Amino acid sequence: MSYELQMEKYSGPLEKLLELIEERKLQISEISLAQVTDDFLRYLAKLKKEGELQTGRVSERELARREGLRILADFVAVASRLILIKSKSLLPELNLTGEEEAEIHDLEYRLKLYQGLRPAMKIVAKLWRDRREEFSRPYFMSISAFAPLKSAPPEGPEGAPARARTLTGFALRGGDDARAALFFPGRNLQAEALAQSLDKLFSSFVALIRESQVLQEEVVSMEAKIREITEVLKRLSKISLRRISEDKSPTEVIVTFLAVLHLAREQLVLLEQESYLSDIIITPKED
Amino acid sequence: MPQDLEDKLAGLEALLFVHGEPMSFKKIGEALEVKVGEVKELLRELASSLEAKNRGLTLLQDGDKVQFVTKSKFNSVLANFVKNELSEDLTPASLETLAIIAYFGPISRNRIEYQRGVNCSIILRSLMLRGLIERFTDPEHPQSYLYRPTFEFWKHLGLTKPEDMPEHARFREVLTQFETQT
Amino acid sequence: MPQDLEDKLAGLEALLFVHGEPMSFKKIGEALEVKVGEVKELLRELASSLEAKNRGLTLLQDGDKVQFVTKSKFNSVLANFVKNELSEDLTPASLETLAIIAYFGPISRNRIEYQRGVNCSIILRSLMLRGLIERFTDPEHPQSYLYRPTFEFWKHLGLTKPEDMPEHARFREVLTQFETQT
Repeated sequence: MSYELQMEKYSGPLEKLLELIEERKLQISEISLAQVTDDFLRYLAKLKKEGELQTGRVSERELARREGLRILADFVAVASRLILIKSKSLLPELNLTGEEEAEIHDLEYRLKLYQGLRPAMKIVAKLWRDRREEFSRPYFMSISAFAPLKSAPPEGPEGAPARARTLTGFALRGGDDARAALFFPGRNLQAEALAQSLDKLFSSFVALIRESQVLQEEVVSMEAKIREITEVLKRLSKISLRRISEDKSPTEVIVTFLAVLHLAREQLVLLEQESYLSDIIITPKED
Repeated sequence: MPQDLEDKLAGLEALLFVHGEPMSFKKIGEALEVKVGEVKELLRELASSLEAKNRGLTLLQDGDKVQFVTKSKFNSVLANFVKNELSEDLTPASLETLAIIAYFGPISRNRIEYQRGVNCSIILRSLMLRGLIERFTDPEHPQSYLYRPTFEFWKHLGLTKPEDMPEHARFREVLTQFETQT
Repeated sequence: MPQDLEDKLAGLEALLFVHGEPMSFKKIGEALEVKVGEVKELLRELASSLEAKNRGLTLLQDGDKVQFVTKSKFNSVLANFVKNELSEDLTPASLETLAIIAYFGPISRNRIEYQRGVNCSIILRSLMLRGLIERFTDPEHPQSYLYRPTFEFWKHLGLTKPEDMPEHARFREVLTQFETQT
């Protein structure tokens, strides 16, 4: 299976999130989102790993790699909001800005909208498979429907050579029987116009290339931050999550949290919490 | 020029047959030398005569364009004679994107991405390459594009107009409700 | 399969509509799952219904083959229409496609579509009908076609080869970059 297909079977982070919530028979809410956060992050880690494996094998498929990167970035974006929600439930005194509160609501809202519209996707899938396709005729297929009258070129150059590519059919120009190629250049056909048109198209290439680079950078910087904090944590013995979250911007808290969860998953640290909503103590695991 | 109603209907049939591809009302009017209002009337007349059981064709209409297509019930008779580029399966991501465009198009990339929660630039590109959707400049925001399904897409689904999408009104209502809530 | 007479007539109409070339009675019989004798009967029936004044098509029979054609009374309307349509100015999309072929031809439809990001089948057909491009079998891939400008196209521009196009080298370079980086 190609990398592209690998990635494409995941229709997106909202689909996955909804699936996790519905698996537990929960309603969409901040509480249920906090509950499925770990599952979602675990899934993201798996996705990332598969992606890396596949990328190594088909590195020449740059487009496919980028598609994977994009999907990953989308998952990471949703993951960061989930972590925000989770952080809020674990660190109640964490002061969220209005913007962050809005982000949490936005995720809830989107998920509900997605749930409402999901049946539409099932309908399209069914119609697509039902094989009810209608057929049409190609553009100007029946120009060749009548007596084979050949027409002279209405505005072509003088003495255009005879070619096999003639247009038979109802006479485009009276009963002229001369065999000649049809040539309809249009008034705006000039080399300069073609160059301009290509120039316009190619400037959109530049945008496309740039867009993919920006995306790549974003994912890379996210990963780098996680790595950096992982290193710091490894060197510390015992530390509270609250302490390492102090004086940090909410984005940094998220990244920290992501790193901690990552370490816990890899079983490099132990997470302890004395009671619900109390501080989380992180202990490096002895080898 | 075609003179009376029956003659014009016959001319319309011949014209759509020759053109093959979706044709705008305006262009039909120019070819038959009638006003756009009359074109619409002629199309209504033609559509109703095509409902007869002994007719194998129907009209596919979207916006101000119309195309002659075979009735979807004859799919099995015709499928062997027509080479088909589109029959491959769609991935979940493609289906999701197509559903949003089919029910809510014309729609901007931003709104599609918002509903799907993912960046859609690659998927939109691949759907355009397959000829299932097309984009055009948003008349209200000349900087951005809107996406809509193509006639190829409607043909594949066997519909004769966008409103034939099952539960079309209900899904649009769901979206409107959501969008007015915020 | 079509069951009663009306249904079979409708199926026959759909079949002849889709099939561009003359179709043998035998082949029609196979598609509709009826005997050749019945095909002839159905064709007689269809021909008589096409005599109605509001029909624009008629049957053209040659031996044991038959096809749909437009009634000859519409010849001049249709010829004018086709001529006007082909003489129109090139649309931006046509110019873009033609530019790619002029600069980078001979080139496959796949590569053209990849560069433009949209399906180009109709535009390619229209450019061929206008005599601006031609296609030929790719010597390396006998299954597919390559497109190049026609002799008349170069003559019209007063040039002879892609390298004569403005800024040819620069565009080639951008293309190489695009094709390796995306």
